[in-house]
Amino acid sequence: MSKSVNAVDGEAISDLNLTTEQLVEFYEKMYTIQRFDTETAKLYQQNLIQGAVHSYVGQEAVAVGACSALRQGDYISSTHRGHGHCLAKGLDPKRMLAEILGRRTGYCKGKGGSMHIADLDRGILGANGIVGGGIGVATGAAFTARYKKLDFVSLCFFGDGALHQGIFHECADMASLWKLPVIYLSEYNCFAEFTHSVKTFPHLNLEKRAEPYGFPGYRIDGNDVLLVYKTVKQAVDRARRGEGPALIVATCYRLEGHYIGDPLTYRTREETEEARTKEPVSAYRRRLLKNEIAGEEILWKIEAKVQKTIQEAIDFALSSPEPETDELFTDVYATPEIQTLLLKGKK
Amino acid sequence: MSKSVNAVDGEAISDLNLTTEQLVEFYEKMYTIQRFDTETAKLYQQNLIQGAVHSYVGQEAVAVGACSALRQGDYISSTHRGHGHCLAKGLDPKRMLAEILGRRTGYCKGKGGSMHIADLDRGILGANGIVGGGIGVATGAAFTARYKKLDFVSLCFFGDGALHQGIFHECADMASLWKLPVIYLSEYNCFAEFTHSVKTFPHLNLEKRAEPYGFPGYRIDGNDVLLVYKTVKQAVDRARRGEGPALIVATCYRLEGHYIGDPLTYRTREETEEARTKEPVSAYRRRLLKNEIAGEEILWKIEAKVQKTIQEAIDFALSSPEPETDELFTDVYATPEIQTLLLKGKK
Amino acid sequence: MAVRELSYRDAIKEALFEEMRRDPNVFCIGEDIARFGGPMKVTEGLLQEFGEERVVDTPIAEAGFVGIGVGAAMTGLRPVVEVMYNDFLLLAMDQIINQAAKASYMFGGKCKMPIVVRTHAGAGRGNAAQHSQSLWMLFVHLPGVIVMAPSTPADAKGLLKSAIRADSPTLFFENKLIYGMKGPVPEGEHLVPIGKADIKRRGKDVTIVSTSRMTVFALGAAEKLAAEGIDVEIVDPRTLKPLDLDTVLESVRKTKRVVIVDEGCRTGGFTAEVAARIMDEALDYLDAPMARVATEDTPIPYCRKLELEAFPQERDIIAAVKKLA
Amino acid sequence: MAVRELSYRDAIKEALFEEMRRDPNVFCIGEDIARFGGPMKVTEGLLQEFGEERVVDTPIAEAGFVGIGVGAAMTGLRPVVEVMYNDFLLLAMDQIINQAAKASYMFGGKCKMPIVVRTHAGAGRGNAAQHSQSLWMLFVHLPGVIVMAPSTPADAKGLLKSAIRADSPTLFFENKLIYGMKGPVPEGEHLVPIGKADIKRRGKDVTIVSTSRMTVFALGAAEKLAAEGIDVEIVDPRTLKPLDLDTVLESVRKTKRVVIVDEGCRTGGFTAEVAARIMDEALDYLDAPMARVATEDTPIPYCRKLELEAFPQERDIIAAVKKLA
Ligand SMILES: Cc1ncc(C[n+]2csc(CCOP(=O)(O)OP(=O)(O)O)c2C)c(N)n1
Ligand SMILES: Cc1ncc(C[n+]2csc(CCOP(=O)(O)OP(=O)(O)O)c2C)c(N)n1
Ligand SMILES: [Mg+2]
Ligand SMILES: [Mg+2]
Repeated sequence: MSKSVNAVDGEAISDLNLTTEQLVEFYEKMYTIQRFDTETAKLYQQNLIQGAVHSYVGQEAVAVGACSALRQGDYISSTHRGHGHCLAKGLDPKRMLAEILGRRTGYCKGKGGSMHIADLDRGILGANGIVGGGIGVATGAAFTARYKKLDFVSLCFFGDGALHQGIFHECADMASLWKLPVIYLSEYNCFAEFTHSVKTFPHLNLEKRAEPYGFPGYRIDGNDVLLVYKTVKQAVDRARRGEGPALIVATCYRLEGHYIGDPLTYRTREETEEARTKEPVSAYRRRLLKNEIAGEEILWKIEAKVQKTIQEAIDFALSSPEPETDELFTDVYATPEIQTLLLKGKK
Repeated sequence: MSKSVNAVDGEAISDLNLTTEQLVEFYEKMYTIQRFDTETAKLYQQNLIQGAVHSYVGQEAVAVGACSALRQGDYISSTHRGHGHCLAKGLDPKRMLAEILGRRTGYCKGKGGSMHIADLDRGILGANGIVGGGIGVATGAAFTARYKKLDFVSLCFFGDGALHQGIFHECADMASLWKLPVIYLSEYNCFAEFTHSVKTFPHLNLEKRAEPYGFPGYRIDGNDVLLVYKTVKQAVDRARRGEGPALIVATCYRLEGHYIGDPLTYRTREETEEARTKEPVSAYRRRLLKNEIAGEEILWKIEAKVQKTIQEAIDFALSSPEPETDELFTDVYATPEIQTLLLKGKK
Repeated sequence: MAVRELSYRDAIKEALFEEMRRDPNVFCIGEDIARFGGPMKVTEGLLQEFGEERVVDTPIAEAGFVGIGVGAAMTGLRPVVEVMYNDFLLLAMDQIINQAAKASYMFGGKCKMPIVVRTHAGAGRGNAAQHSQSLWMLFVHLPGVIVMAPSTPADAKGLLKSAIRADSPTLFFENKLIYGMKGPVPEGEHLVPIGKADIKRRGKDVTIVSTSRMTVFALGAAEKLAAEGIDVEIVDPRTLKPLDLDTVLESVRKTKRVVIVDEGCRTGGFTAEVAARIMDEALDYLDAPMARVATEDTPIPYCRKLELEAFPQERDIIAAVKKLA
Repeated sequence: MAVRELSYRDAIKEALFEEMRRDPNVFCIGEDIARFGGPMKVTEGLLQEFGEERVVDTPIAEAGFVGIGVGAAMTGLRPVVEVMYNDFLLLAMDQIINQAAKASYMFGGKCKMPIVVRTHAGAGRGNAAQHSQSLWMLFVHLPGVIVMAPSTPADAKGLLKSAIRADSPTLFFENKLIYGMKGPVPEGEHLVPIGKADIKRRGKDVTIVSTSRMTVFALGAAEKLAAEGIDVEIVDPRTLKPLDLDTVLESVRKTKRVVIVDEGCRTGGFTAEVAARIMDEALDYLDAPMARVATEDTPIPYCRKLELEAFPQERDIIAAVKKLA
């Protein structure tokens, strides 16, 4: 893994054609995600959030590296562990947190919650509560790109666990057959729920899962935001050129539990501490400093700004109203006449 | 493909450790299947069979080569195109044809028909009307073998079309993880229904579909019964030793339509005639003669015997009774008390 | 408008042609639908006119291509997905129920999902247990989808066009036994509104509520019953969800007797739902107990003799009506 | 027999321990069930006693591991498959309906299929639309499976043991909100027969037919109603298929009033089926229209305020009973 990190360290960074602003922005985004999910966890522990919340802490480099390689008009599909993806793709922490708190001002009017944040205008085809649930959706979006001869691409985030689902096989097959511009990005975060991922795979050369379909597969260090960026960028460029899909398996570590409140009985503190030494946000911070891309002062400023943004989001969310009771019955059908018939049946 | 044929021709045949009787029996079985499905087609055209019948003609070498490498206690799961598999595994043509004609004397009392012939006592876990439907079943049977520490294996027949189904991916993954003694045998017969198979795969190195799971994949000439035997035998031996699954893709050609009555508008006569030159039953007959394993006389005798068997099966089936009307309600539940409750509800 | 005779198959095909001509975002996808023209020949000729970008043959991967349809629908296309037999919908249930049906709601109404899944149901062709079910109740039961089961060529055409234009997912159930059946279909633009029942025959003695092919049987039964002096009214909901209960109730209030006929299994089936709704709203109007004619609670057997016992036949409808009248 | 208090969770766990000890062919398989002891901790301790051959963690592949269960059941094992949330059954529908449920019938009765699929249903925990459904009607509707939805620890234990011993596939629906709920469970061998309803409370004024957690709510409602002088009888079918209609009818004939309560969606739901059956058999006994209390026909919303409006609460049962009594 460390080999890969080196690949875009030092002077190699300049090969990425990123401006200093962009490189610093990566940090801001990663830090935002970290703060967002850390604060969300606190709100959860204060019993302000119902259901389950899955923290993205530890995986920030993947979302930020990947989404930074996308354009505004590109699509992503996300997962139950989706806050990082959504923030990296440009969602507003205010409306995200409002959604997580079940408020009307949330992205889904409080009807979706943490596992279903979506914003089609920003190219977010939804977080998804079904493991592998976003794979069909993202592949379908790529189908639309090809159909309409538009050059957007679609990036499909999913966990290592989702690689087991049959829908991956079915969609990868067709995506390759039709050369759809979709990138399958699997985050190997070492766990599926409470089980070490290593126990569920016959072997760990997971990039080989692209072999049957004849498109490229890469396994990379998902703690290295620049490597993620570079690899995704290549895959995206290739997809945009009409050369079809790619699979990228980004190795990282889920620093928090499966969900907030997870007793973590199944892993040792040592294991987690060892992983924490590779924690991507602070690692990238050190790299920025070391490579003199940004100084402490700039980073402090950013950090303060982010803290403020998150605090504002918390305030916004907590002060937002809940939906009205009768909103239970709206939005079941996007077709207005059906909605009317349905509501009629209600009376 | 022809290269593979040579691989077990001439002296190589002796390496297979098969007796002359066995080698001749292969022919008898292949010829039986060919005759069975040819006569079944005629019965269908005489409107004596309802539903759909899928002819195995052209693929006889696969079923016979594969099932000959199995023991009595091994399991197979089959497909909609399953007559050949069932005959090769030892089913009685009489009761098979009775089933196909919907008679009480059939393997399933006439309730299953052509697509659902099963006989657990002979290790046949059922033909299956769902493409890929036998994959879970066969993998589960292999699970039982490992669980009970018995050394039977399970062989899963399916078409090339079924390779696309997600269930293949999911089961192959677990079969490899748990080193289950299952052999996935995909018959690449050039078609899925009315579509040339080549149009549905991103590339045709289908043996690579084993790569993600880390077990061996082979692509072989499925017209060569001895090569099929040899390859399956190796895979079976390996599986019996506890070394896990294998994928075998056997290339052949579906000489008849998808079902009897298929207008065959989607392929040219030339294409079929070209394929017919490699027709496995007569090819094997020629090989037996050429290698002086059997003379014309012996083969004629066998052919006459088979014709008689098939005629007897036809007579048996046609003269068998249909089920009684009230048998509609039996067998829904294998648990007798539930069956009783259900029947009670009927009155 | 002028009217001509079309088969059920050709009526559906015409709907596809018209909608694909009207809207470049409409496309068809499924197994064997393009080059071969569809296993039931419903999509024949589409490839020639619209090309393989818009008429797409798929590998055998129902969950996958329905899922791709879901994603395409979310991003502006209007997929018409063919799932060959409705029994194979069971491979794509997560896509239909957990993804397509819930997206609009989960995403707070900001997601359109204009996907139509065409499929066929029905027993009677000797296809046995895995190819003969009538599975619409799975979708009638669960929120977020529209469910259609037309019984005539005109309804099939008009409903399919409405389904394609709707922004919610629609399950469109054809019946495999009536593809060749002919009936009048108006020329030109013909749309049947979603959620509107149709009175297939006016009568005063008994109401039959029937769906899909059972309406064909009900019409046959009505002819024979008429000869015996029983004047039957037939209400076909056409859209099973949302259900046009008003039209059903109006008829029931008039005739005061009702037989509900459906090819789904009896337990938890459409006949139970309609009976329960009539009971909720119009029980007092009834002069006789409601009768329900449905498929027996067994898998569909292969052997024809048993198969014809398993699902409702014209004779069963006649018997049920006579018991009431 | 002696009786002690066990939680719903522990009662189920005890059934698993006992059956695995009794029969070496019984094994458990599912996601996170072995090392972690199950996401709901139902399988905790099984791995330690029975080892990883008999307590099997799977990858996330519902269709695959249910399918493996089907094949294992056909070849002599008795799998107890855990599908974490019942919403994920939708990924394994083909295996359950087209394979497991039909095998006995299609194969002419020569195939046993002793597979139990354990899962949990229910809203009320803020898990939103893809983790809160109550999907039993999909299985009640289709032939070939047994469907259970126990409401008490004792029933959960006794039914699960019967399910494991049955030779037909069983869908066993737990409820996520009552795992911690305690109740008396007899010591020693305790079996609840399949297809036998239980009267959870005797009363004379109104019958409540309720399932799963709704029985818990019904019991709460009954207490409050009693204080107001309304004496409610509660019939819990426990097995939803086959349904013990006799016990339901007997109660209804006595009280002459019935409220049916179920957490599945209203349309095409269990309440419609029970209402239709009562209507078929005992309509004349009723002194008031039947009332049905069910989940609204919407996906389950995330926000608690809306969620609690979506599925039946104790107050809804009370209101329905009062309207009748
Ligand atoms: C189809 C399905 N099966 C099971 C679950 C329960 N579940 C939620 S998250 C999860 C683990 C997912 O692991 P992975 O894909 O690696 O994602 P991660 O949580 O590690 O981000 C499981 C099993 C689910 N939501 N959907
Ligand atoms: C799940 C499912 N989808 C579609 C079908 C319809 N169907 C029956 S056979 C067939 C083609 C199967 O092709 P292949 O697997 O190559 O088998 P072959 O017919 O060539 O033996 C299809 C699509 C089916 N039976 N099951
Ligand atoms: Mg993971
Ligand atoms: Mg084929």
